[in-house]
Amino acid sequence: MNELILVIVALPLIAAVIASLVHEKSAKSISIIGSAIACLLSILGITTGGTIDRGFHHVFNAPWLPKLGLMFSFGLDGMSSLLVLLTTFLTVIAVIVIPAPKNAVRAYYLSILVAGALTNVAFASLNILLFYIAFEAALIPVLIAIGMFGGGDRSKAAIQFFVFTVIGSLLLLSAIIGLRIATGTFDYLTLKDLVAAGAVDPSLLRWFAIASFIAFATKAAVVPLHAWLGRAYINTPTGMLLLLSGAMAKLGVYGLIRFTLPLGGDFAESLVPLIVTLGAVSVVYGAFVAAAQTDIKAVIAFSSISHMGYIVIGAVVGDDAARSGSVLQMLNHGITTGALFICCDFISRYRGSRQVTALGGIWSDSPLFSRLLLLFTFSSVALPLTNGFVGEFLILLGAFHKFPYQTAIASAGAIGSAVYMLWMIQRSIYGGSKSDASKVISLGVSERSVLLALALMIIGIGVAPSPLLAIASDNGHKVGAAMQPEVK
Amino acid sequence: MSTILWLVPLIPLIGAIINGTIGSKLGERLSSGIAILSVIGAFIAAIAVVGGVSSSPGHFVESNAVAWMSVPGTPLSIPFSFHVDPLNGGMLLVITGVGALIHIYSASYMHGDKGYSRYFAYLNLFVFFMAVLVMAGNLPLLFVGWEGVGLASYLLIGFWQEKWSATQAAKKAFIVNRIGDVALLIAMFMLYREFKTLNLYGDSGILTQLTASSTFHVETGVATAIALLLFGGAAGKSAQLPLFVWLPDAMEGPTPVSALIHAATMVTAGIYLVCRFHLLFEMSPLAMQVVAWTGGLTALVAACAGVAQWDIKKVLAYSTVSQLGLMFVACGCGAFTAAMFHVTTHAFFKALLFLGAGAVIHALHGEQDMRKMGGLASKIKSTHLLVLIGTIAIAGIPPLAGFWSKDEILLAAFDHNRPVYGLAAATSALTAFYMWRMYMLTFQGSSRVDEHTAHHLHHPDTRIVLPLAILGILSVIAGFMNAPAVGLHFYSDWLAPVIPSPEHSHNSGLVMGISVVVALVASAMSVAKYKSFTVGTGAKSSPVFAFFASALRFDDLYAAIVVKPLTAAAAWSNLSVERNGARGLLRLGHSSVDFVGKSVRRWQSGIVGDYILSMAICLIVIVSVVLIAGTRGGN
Amino acid sequence: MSIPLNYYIVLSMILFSLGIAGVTTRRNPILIFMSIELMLNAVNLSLIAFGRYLGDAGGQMLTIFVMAVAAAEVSVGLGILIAIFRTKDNVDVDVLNGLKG
Amino acid sequence: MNFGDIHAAGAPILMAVGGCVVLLTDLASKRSDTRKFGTFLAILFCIASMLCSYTLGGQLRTAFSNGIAVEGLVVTMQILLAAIAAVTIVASSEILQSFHLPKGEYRALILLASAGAMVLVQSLDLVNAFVGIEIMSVAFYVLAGYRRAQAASEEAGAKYFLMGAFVSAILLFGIALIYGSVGLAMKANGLELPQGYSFTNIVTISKAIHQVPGFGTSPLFLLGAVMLIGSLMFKAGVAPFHMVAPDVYQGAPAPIAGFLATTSKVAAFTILMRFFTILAGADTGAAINVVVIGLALLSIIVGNTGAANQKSIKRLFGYSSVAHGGYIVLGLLASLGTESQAAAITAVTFYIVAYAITTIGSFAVVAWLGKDGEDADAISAYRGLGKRNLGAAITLGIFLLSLSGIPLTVGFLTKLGVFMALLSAGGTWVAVVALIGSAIGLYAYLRVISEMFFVDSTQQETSSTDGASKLVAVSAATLVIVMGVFPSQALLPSFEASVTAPPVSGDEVK
Repeated sequence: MNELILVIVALPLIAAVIASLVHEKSAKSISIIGSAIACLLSILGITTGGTIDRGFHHVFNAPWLPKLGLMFSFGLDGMSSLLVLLTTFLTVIAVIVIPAPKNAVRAYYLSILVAGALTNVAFASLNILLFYIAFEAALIPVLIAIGMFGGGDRSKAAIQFFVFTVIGSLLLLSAIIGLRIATGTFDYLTLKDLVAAGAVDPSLLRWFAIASFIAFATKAAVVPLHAWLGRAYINTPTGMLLLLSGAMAKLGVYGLIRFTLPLGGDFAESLVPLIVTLGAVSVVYGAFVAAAQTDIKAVIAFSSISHMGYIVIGAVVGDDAARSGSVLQMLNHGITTGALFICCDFISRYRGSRQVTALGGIWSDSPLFSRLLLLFTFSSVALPLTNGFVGEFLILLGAFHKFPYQTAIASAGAIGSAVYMLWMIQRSIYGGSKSDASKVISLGVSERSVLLALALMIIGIGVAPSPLLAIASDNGHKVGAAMQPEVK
Repeated sequence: MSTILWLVPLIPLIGAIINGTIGSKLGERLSSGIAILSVIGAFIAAIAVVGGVSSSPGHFVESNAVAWMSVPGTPLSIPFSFHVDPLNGGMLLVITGVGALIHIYSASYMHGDKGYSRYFAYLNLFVFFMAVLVMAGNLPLLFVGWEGVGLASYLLIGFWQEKWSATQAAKKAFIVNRIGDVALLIAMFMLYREFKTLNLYGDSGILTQLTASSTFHVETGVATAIALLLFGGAAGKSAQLPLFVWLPDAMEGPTPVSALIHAATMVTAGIYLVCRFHLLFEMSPLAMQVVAWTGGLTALVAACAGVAQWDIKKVLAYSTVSQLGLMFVACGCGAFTAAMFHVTTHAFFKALLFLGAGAVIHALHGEQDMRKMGGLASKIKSTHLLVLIGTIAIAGIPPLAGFWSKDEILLAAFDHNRPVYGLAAATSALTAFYMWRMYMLTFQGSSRVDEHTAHHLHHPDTRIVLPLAILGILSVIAGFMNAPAVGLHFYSDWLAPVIPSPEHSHNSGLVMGISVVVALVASAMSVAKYKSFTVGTGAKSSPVFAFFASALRFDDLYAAIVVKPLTAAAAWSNLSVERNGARGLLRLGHSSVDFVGKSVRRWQSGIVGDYILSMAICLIVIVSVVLIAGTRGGN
Repeated sequence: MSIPLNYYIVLSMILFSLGIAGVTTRRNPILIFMSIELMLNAVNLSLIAFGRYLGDAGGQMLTIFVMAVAAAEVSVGLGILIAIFRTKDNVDVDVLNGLKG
Repeated sequence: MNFGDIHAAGAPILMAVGGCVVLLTDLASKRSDTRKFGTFLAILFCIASMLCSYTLGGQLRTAFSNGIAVEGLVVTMQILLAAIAAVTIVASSEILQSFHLPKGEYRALILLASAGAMVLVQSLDLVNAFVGIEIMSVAFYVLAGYRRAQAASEEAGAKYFLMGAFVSAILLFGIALIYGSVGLAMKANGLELPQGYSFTNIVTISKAIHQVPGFGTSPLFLLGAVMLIGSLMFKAGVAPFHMVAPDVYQGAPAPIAGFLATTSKVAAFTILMRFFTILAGADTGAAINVVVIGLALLSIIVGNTGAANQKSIKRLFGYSSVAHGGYIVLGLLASLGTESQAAAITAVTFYIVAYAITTIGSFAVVAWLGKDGEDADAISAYRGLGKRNLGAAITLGIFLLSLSGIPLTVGFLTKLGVFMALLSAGGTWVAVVALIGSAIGLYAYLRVISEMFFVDSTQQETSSTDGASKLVAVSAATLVIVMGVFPSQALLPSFEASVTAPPVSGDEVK
């Protein structure tokens, strides 16, 4: 049925509204129900149902502002259905695992559910103005979450994050309007055909390529535009951070694949070497900065810059295997980094501090938790048979034959990730057990089941990624065999 | 037959899962029982597979391919597929066989340790990954095994995780291995670019394309690059010169772990990889030279370090590095069969020596410093006898295994690369010297054991002595698998379908003579020197001795040229680039907005006169601009 | 027509700029008022001149409007200014600088 | 003077009559508490005026010998002005109570000012415009200084008066020069006055511009036109004539400041729109266009940077009104250039309406949070408001987000409209500067939001005394969101109908 996406988006919003009206106690359960149903439905989204239109299924159209050309037009292809599933999945986990701050329980769940719903709208929209509106409106709940529930200097973090990202997206807005004026429509599919047919003047496409690259690179925290990430991630409450780092950062890369390359015309192709180089730099830079952190949340935050570097390389390099690997890696990064941030939250809650110097002895105190954390660490370090390896391997393999040097630098980043992750694990888990009872990390049933579910997904994708890769390969880029290494 | 192939890795995996999840509830007997049985099961399956290999016409057994990574719309599809041929068949037997013995040994050695079942889970996991590495039908699956064993060694080295030094050594091991792994990864990409596939065997496999090199020409430059990268990966895993620093520190782990991983199996993976790609290495003489020289230098450096160690396990660790160096010398000189034969024999006597040392340490309640041992021969007779056999074997004294395999390596070096032969000969002399030094210090001479431990010496039980005995027997008879001088070349025939057996060299008699003389002389010198050793006199604290003791100060070298600059770069990038650079950008934006804002606010002075004055001035300016532009524009 | 039109225009412009100068330099509100009145009258002059020259009643009609409006404006303005300067001793427009920045 | 003319000018007449009636009833009734009745009466007149202008419908009609022209645009603006007056009267009923100020005069002044604005909006003849401006301005001077006891309000009133008087003199001089130059040019070229139009009528001016060669660039006309535009820019609060906005809005009591900001902008921009349409055709248009775009960009930069780290929130809104004035002018100029003039003017009208609602709402929140006679001006007073008075914080937050143009608020659609107009008119570099300006503005508004929500404070719970302004603020906020999400349903159709015919241009006049 075509209204699937509408239901997936609307359910969390309705749950949010009800949760904000009802008593605090039941706010959590309502939010869980709402987001869980949405998550199950988004699994349905992966199957190609409903009306099919030029590679997109579950296509749904409804007028919003016809005069302006703004339509509610949704459609899913393999890539966006996976990302919608990831977003709803992270929303459910964020609501279940992370307890809401005492004084504003309802506002907390409201911000998470709304952020999740708006990100889904962005992932599923086929109207570039609708995409832009969702892309920017999703920032508001994050801004509120960071500001009201964040850590130390949350107000500075919130402002810098918001202004930096909005400046990027303003450029995107000007480019989108430029396209609208040249072609008279915001509809992505018609635009894509027009650009493919060369009906749009190249200088406008050049401006669209540049502006959209800057906006999406800011969102995906590619090195020169990553300034907001450090302070923002550290100060974001973990629940929202799962969405921010897990789903919203992927909006940037999704944008590159969906909009910048197809609509950017041949100038976007000439941008690719620059983007790949920036990706490689991000990998190395992220590793270096992560190694210098003492706060475990900061280590994981900067490791995301490194991982996003890989994903960006895979996304733009133009090789089918690399792009499918990049889409899968978006999913993996969401799961693995999400799990790491959850563990980080447990550690800081039970041990009272996130500074590595004050931790230690968790291995003997809470065995199950530390073993799971070890698994998540090795997934982040891209150990084979975990999900991290599959994505990274495909990206680097696909990217090598066109950009050997950048790929070599990027794969050297794998050493960096081993250095800072193991260094963090060694100081936070191992060591003498300072086991006084209050500090033992005891996992409740729900927390245990969520972490185990994440662990199972990590191993599952690591061992059997092909079904997901099949879905991920449907990302609107049916590139001719030429791009492949020609098979003799 | 192809289904049995799956059993070899899967049984240890199941054992690992059982021990890993519910192991702690099973109690020591049951959990060690499961672990041992699963490795023995794997050993039996391995024997069946090897039987199948020797009987099958093409000398190989392949499993059906189960899809792993495949991206529709691209030629890329990587399956789980195993392929056993004589080369990895032999290794498989060694891994599962020696592995089983070590499992039995550790059942008693680890008795009473609170992480008992966790230890066996890791050990089984290691055997699983090693089996996958060796039997992998394509490069990514090999890489799975490659990093898997790295993970297992990380977990096992850091097993006693309260000890900071143990977790530090574990981290160091994993990171140094990772450096090698990245080299292997890049080699894989280059191979994929050249051969358009990642499968090793099968009709379009890389190795088959290599054999039919007539149809597929790889310019030497690319071949050299790939070969060197492969060797880089091997150097990381088999602790060769630039990346050997992690092996001595790996002694922090329990002794059976050192025996299994850091002597018999994991460290030999590098040699297996080089032998597997011997066609590629043979294509580029430069690569062969690099391998030979790196092997030779590593052997010599490690041997020198071995001479000056007081910790019994460190001696054996450096000896392993040195022996691996010799194996790479063999590969570098084209004698891949000799290298693989030395791998096999070395696995037996090095495992024996390590387990023997373990028994000694166990007996002395954890004492590892040789200066506090001595005169144990009479007290633990069986261990003493078997360690003696091991020492003779490794010293290269005929007729035991070490002599035959080392002799072939020296022969190959003598034929192909005379200077490297010099290094190898010196190394074998030093080897004999420090092995006898270890034997004398521990078993002979006056007992320096303090009376408390000496009083209730811990006599090893059968589960420790039995594996030692079996390994002792193997160390004795293994040599005759391939003694061409005596007409026995069973091992080279066994490898013939994969690696062509070396041509007969005419000066084998001369080389054999030299190596026997060298071995005997060095042994005699060492025995004489350490017969009556007392702590005060013996320890020549000469600077050379100290220099050797610290492994020729390689650790300090790396600290200076690698670790310090990288940490400085990390601190710099975090401080100046992240704090001042990136966030400085934000502050710059912030302050420029403030600057303009301040001037606007100053313009808003609050005095009406100023307002009216500025309005008048602006009006005049606008009027003049419009008039000039208007009139000029107009006509 | 004895006096050509642009004489009047030039005169009214001169008066107008004198008025502007008066407004900007003076600090006593009353004098500022007078300068504004001067400006208004300068405009009246030019209106009358144009009206007369064009033979159109529009100019005069506007002048009358101007006078009426000026009267209203001044009365209100004086009211406000007196309210302010009742409490302050010296009558100086620059005193009004409470609101700034 | 037939009934048709009166009907055309009905809206301002009703408001003026309303003003007088309110004034008289206040004098007549002795009882001090006539608040309920007086307010009701004023609102009644506003509604009457709204109905009267609504019944005029959308098609073009001129009245009072072509002095005024009523069409879709004018109708919309008159309804908006009446609404603003009504809302201000409602919003300030309680605050006047706490300020102990007479209510009768206040309501009369509001109605009269609004009447003046309506006159200006519908004027076709510059004389009418002058009269309308003066009525409006004089009422504004008194309103600005309405709270005599407080020095700031007094000072605001005085400043507004002095500057207003000066600018009206300049306006007048402009009108005089245009009157003279049009007359001379028509006489010189032998064109006689079109039947029933005066020299100062916009139709005549456009006829002169189009039919007299070289008239567009004659120095006299240019001087007059610049003076006229300059004085209108002052009324609209566009830089460099913006100095009045921050001081007066900070000084005047909050609801009055809201009224001043919106009414003067609505009136000034409507007449500017009419004047620019005739200028657009003439070759003088190029020179004036460049200059006015320069002014617009200046005001965007000045407005947004001035608003950054302000200490007083009313002053912040003052600067933001300067910035938004700049955006409206940009939208205006860009829209006149394009061939789809009607759609572009709809966008600008929508911008003006949206801006009016947001500003009224913002100042209503400031009034709502005021207590014992002081409206909450210092931003530090808003610290931690999220915890103390969540309703007010969210309402103000919505207005700030709308001012910075964040999606799902009406501000986004207006920003979108201006950018579309600009880019379709080819002004890419102008768009980039406008873009940077809106980013700076975002930073300024965000600082206030962060003061309210992200910083915790020790101030105690504030009891909200002012029910009326609370009602106005909340309804304005909901309107901002509703218009942001479903503008077509909310308002646009009424515009559609009203702006069928573009403002009168000289060509169809014989």
